[in-house]
Amino acid sequence: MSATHGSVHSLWTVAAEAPSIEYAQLSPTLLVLGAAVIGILVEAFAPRRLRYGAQVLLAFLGLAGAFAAVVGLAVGGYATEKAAVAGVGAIAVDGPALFLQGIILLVAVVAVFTFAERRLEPTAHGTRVDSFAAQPAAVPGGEGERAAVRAGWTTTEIFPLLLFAVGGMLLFPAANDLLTLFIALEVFSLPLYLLCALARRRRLLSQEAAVKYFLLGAFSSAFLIFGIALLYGYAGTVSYAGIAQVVEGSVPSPSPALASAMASDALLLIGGALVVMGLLFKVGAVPFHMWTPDVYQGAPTPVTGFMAAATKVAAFGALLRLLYVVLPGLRWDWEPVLWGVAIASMLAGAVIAITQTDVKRLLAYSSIAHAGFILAGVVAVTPSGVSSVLFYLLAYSFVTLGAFAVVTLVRDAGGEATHLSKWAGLGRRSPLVAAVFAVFLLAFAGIPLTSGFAGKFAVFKAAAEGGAGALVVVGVIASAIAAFFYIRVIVLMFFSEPSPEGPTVAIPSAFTTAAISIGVAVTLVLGVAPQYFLELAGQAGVFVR
Amino acid sequence: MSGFPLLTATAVLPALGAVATAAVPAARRAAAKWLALAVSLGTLVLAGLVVARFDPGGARYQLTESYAWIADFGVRFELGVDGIGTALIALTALLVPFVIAAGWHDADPVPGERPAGRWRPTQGFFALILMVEAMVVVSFAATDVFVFYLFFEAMLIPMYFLIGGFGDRAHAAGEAEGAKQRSYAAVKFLLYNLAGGLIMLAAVIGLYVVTADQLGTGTFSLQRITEARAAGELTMAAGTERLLFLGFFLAFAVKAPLWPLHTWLPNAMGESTAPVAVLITAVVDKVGTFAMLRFCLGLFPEASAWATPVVVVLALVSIIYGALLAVGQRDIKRLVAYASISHFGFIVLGIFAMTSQGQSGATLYMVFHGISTAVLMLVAGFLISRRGSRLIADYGGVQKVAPVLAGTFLVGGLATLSLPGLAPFVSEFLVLVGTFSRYPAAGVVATAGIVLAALYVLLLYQRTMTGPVDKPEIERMPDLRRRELAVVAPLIALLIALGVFPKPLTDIVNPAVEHTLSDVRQTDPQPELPAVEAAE
Amino acid sequence: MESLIGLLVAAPLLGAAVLLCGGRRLDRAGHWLGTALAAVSFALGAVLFFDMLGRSGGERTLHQHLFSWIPVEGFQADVAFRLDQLSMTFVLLITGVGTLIHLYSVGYMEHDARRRRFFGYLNLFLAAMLLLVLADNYLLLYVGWEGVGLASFLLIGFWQHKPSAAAAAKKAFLVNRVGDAGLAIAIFLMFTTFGTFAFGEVLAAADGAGEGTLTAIGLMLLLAACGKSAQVPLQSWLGDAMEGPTPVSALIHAATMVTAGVYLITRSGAIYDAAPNAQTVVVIVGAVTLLFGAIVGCAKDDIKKALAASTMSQIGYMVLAAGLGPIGYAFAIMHLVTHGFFKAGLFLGAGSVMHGMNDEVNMRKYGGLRRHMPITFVTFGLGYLAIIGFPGLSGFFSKDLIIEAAFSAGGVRGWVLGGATLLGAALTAYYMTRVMLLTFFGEERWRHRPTATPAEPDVEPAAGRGAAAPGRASGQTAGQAAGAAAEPHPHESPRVMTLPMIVLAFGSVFAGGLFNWGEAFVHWLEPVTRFEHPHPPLPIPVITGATVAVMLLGVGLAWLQYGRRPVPVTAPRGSLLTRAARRDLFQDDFNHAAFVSGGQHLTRSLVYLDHTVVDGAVNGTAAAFGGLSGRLRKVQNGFARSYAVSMFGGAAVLVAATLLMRAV
Amino acid sequence: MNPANYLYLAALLFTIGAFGVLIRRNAIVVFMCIELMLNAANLTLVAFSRMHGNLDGQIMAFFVMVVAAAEVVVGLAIIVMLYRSRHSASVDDASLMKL
Repeated sequence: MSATHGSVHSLWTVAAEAPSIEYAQLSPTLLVLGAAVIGILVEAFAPRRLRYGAQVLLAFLGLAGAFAAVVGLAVGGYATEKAAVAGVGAIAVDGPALFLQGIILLVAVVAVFTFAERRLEPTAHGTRVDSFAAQPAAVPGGEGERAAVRAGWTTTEIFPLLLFAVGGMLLFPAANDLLTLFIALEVFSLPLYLLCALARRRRLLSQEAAVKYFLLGAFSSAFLIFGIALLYGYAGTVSYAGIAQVVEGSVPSPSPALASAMASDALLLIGGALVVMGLLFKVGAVPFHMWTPDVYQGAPTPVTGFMAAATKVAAFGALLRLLYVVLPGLRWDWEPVLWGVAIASMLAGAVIAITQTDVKRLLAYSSIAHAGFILAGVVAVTPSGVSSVLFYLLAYSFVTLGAFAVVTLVRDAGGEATHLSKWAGLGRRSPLVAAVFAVFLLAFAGIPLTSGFAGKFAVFKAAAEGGAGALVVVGVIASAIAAFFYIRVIVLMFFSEPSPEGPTVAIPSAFTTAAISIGVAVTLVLGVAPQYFLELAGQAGVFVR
Repeated sequence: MSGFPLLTATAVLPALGAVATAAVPAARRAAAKWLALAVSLGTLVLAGLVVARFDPGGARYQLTESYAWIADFGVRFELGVDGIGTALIALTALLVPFVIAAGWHDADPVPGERPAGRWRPTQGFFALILMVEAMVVVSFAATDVFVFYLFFEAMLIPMYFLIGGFGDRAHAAGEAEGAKQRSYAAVKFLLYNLAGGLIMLAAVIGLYVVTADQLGTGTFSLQRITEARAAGELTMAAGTERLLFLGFFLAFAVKAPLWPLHTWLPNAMGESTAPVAVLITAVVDKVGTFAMLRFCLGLFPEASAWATPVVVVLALVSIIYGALLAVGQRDIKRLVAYASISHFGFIVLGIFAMTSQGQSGATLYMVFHGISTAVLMLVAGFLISRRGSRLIADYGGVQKVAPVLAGTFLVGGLATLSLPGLAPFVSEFLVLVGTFSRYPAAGVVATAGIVLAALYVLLLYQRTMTGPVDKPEIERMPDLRRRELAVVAPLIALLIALGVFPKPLTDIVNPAVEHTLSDVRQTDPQPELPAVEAAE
Repeated sequence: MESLIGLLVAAPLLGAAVLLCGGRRLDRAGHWLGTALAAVSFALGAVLFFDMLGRSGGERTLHQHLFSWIPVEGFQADVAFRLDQLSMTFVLLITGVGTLIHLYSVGYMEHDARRRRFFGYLNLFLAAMLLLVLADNYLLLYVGWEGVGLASFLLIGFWQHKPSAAAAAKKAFLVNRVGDAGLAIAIFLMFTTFGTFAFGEVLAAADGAGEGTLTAIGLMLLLAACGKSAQVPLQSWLGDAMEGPTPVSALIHAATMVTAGVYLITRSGAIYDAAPNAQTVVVIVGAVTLLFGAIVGCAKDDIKKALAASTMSQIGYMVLAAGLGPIGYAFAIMHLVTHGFFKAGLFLGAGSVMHGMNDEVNMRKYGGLRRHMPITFVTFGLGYLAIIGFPGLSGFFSKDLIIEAAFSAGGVRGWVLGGATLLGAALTAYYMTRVMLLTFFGEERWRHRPTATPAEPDVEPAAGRGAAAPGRASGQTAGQAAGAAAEPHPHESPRVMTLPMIVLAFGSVFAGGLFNWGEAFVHWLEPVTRFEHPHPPLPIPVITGATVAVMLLGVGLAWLQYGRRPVPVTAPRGSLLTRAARRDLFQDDFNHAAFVSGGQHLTRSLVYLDHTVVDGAVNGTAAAFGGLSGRLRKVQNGFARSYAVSMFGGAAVLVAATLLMRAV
Repeated sequence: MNPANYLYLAALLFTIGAFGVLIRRNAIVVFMCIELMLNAANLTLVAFSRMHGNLDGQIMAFFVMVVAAAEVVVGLAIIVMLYRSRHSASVDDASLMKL
């Protein structure tokens, strides 16, 4: 589509030469989307028994390849001196973009592992099944579903959907004009809406989650596009650079219409606010957070993990680019507003989480609080602010993935036992799993020697340097409150007697094991020796324009 | 920078030991214990080397090590000890073996308890103790504020599991209730200290920002900052400095603990087993007072001077308040806890008296209080383990059936009330003299504390040890076993030795104290009349 | 020679260490070891004494610097000894009497299973006491000061299984701690004033300091002295201290430890001389206490308590004398020494009586014992004559000198003090005669008593405070306990016990005269304490005559009351004053009301406060957040449309805020 | 005619759509309201593109339509699934998860 987009420009650019597309720079996205398309074809033509293997392999290869491409580009210097705008101004290939794409791809690889897990669910009539619905279209508990289960069907479409979502996410933080931003948003949102609906157990909740996510997502994207329209009305262009120029008033010879539009900032301000709101919805910041708990709870846990990690990364990437490239001129307008949002998110997330009784909802609220922490780094409009956010996202996404992966292991007759009361005494029955989960919780709480602390420190440091000391204090208080409920879970797992009919911990296959161990490894490495990654994030801290 | 990284080794050995101990298979419980003991003894040897290699006359920080760590945060892994750090590292390394030996059976599975999967409490118990030791050593040796903070906070986690995971077997209110009390105590401990620590985090960040925009590059190096301050490159606005000071001080005051932030200590010490209680009050809490001396005074001299009056008052309140509450306790361990609060009041008082006697006294106090409380608490633990109750009322006449136990208990008590001839007297007297010479009124009030100390100690002794033996459980009570005596006797010997001849310790401590005083630009008040030579 | 000083302390210390850590294997010979070591240090003392006599007054003072104890910047505390005439006197008294009492205890504690530990404690006491008097600075003195306190605590509470004994021990230590606090503060003051607390330097520099400071120091030292020497207002512990075995009462609570206060005041003479107000307080305390003790002594039926009260009163004399300055110091010490002899003798005699009477302490159940225990009778009698100041015996000289000095205080002050001392003399004669008559004369009230069960109403009104006769029975081994109720068979004590009594009797007879021979004692002490001749307003003979007269008066009264008429076994209700005196003039009731119960209320309310307020604040915050959370989560009501509303509202706010930012 | 009027109309449509989302229960209707909002955006884009005299806005309108179509596909699928399992398309019925 970037090609078509190029031609759009050629309609009004003076010289009508054919647009040149830098396929190399765009290769990560292209690889993933290509793999996705192939995945669709596999679904269409490959026999059912082969699909699972083929899809897993395909997804893995596509993502790995894309990651390789990202690394290649970064090594090739596209993250720093060769950073450039590709795809006829549609896509930026620069440090933040590549760094975030790298994170997203890694997260996606791990997510593929959790998606492909087939040892947790009891075998349905001899065939191993994953945690996705046998026949999503069928009525829950209906004849159709039973038949599908009997036939041992599984929804292998999840892999192409995942790939499409990843493709959109790769595009999102790299989008260099508002249209691409919007398209990318939809490209990764739509598959997620569907994935949310595909849980094998508790399908009603899953469907409800999908409906809520879809309606609210569509609602927010409507705001987003309207905001885009207003920005376009203000600047007469949707390319970031162009808008930035207009904002700075450094346009060589503005047309009379443009001049009149530039006269009043109302369009700019309102439009900017609406676009920012669309992004804040995706990161789940207060007051646009309310979908988070329900969707996180209802969606299949692997999807939740993927969503919680990758969506945040992509959305914050886009937010950073928008604020730092397009609207730096308006800094004094949006900074206070984001202060408010950050404070509200930190406090509300932490406070409401205290009384949660469901692990997944608990993590959802904690993710809201973390969105607040990250925003604290965003509002520090400094290079160190950018790099701190990048680092935080890296740290946070893997902790989240790992935590949700552990949640998939704790099961009872009804599937995953997500109610906290069921987790009592887990530490006695299977200390290892409990210990791992404790590590993740401590990282969430930001206890030193975990990635959580390094991230929090980086973000707060940036905020303080950016003159947002008050924000740091609030953040500190919020983390103190947040510590309370993380600790509560640990107490529950280790210090309370296990109930006889408590859940069992399923022994996972290599997939989930790998996912969890990667999570733990990253958490500890980033906690103990973060320097290398901080440098990486530091180098990647500059946007191209 | 010495060739062999002695300090790092002192910290790494117990850390590795912890991992190894935790890895011991469930069946080989005894092996885990011996391993842990061996490791702690090895650490003691290393600490001994530290003391031996430390030259009181030498540079302020010795055995320094410095490795690049997190450049982006301006953090280097910098270690180094002055006399105070040396003394406290020695204390830590000294006490841990005794703690382990004293807790030998504390984590054995209850005979009735069903083997729960791969749950290995014993291994965990000793591994956690070693882990705490490692972290404490690092925080005593850290000369980089960030490094200190890191381990100061991380320390909470193993402590938290030690408190919440392992309590007295027979709990007065039944096992289930006991577990609840324990986890409550553990959570309280963690949240109190975490809250304090997080506020400190804000201050740490603030410190970075200040150094960053004045020195160009943000740094946490204690030496760098103090030098910069001395050279005038680094000047803080009074307001900023006070805020930062408060951020630091609050965290340390929670840890110390200072009134009114003390209420976690009685719960924590009451619910945890005696050895863990010793670990809390004799080792971990010392990090708080140590940090006041090294960081609050070292980094924020003006603010320290500014805050002194309030701190002194708080310290006095702690002394009297803690003692009075100790008198009012019904529970042996809680009594010791409140006694400790009173003693921490003395330590803080000595630190903020800003006299060389006061601060030397405070430093010695940290060490001696560690040893004396260890004796008292461990013997109390032995007593409790025999009777299965922490209530003073459940005892009486013990000295008739277990004279040695009673005797050691009495010695511990006398040390706690700082009887001359036992080590704590030296430190307490120094603190009092140091305080009196600057704040006479405060000195007098604090002196009232020694009377109250006598009151709660003797009440405890009278109610538990003396009187007729009218309870069957006590008639059957065995005297100290060989292991228990082996734990207590050396500590008592040490108390007496240091009480009679503290010179070796004071020699190590004095120069460090002088440095600290010069940091805060304070000099001792001079006597009214310089003493004339004795007319003989 | 200097090097011997350390050994003086070391010998008993070694004994204590060996006996206390030695374990059971020492049970058989332990007591002899203890006694031997006491004797050793006495021998050392004697050697040093003669060496000192060999030297001229100037360089009689010996110093021994062992090591620097607490070296801290600007603060020098050494372990160093100073042996001059004053400390020499004490050394001889302590080790001499100490050795005798060790010997006595061998017999007295024969049947006690824990005799070894008893001797360990005794040695510990000797060491501490010697440290106290040999220290050359106040800090080291403080060490000895608390050391004797500890020993006294251990020995009073030696029979710990008796709640009364344990309570008495605790009380003694606590009351002493109050005094110790005073001493500590005095030391702080010295440090801040002189920058040191070594005797030499402080005393030399004393008159240079401001009078206010010196007065403060003096009062603080006096507080310490009151605690240790059982002076009003810190006297209450001494009576209860009689719970301890009798040898302990004799050694610690009569002869040596309780006189430490006098030592302290005399030692610090230079300070007091420069602080007249402090001196005034000292003499007042002394005078009050000597009357207080005497009055209490008149009413006690417990022989040991009667003697304890007398001790209190006698020390009152000494303190008073010490408060008089140079005219009194020497006399104070002199009376201290003679008192050491006869009071120790009296206590040992009392012990011997109890030994023969199944540990009965109530004098009303004695009577006519002179026939059954002649040696005890004679020695006790000599001690008695000495203490009442019968002309020619020790007490006569020492006490008479103090009375003269008191009169010489000058002006009204002199008359008041003199009167007090005379009155004290009369009372002394009265209560001591009473003791004598009740114990050794009259009919044998211990024979066929109708009701000899422990249940019988106790003679001591203050039964609760532990002098209860039944309780005492368990003091010794079970065999004797059984005999408590049965009719006793008074018998003379074994040689090992009577020997010390005899020696002490000699002391109480001749010491006074010896000391007064050409004012030998005064001149001996003069270099240390300085001495001025008292110039009483009345001629000396008159005062002496008055003293003898009042003494005879007291004896006569006592004889009228207890000699002529038979004595009822159970005490009559008696006059208000009598009852008050029996209750130690209500001082315990006062302390209880003022401190004990008040303190209990304070601690209880503080415990409550700590739980509800200090702790409650924290838990309250936590609960508050919980409630807030509970309310906030209600917003998450599950309806997609309400979520949409919040989004819409949020968007509106966002836009509005952005525009507002621009507006302002 | 002044193109600004189209903007006012668009704003009106957008508001109507938004309120529709807030007040209507039936999922289909809610979804239609969202479509309305999208089209309001389209109208805005076109109007502005006219004002600025470049075609970006109109091109974008096409993209928005495509996206809207895709949303319809996904959205209807989900809503139908919901309807099948609950026999009701009311948004408010889907409120199992709360608090």
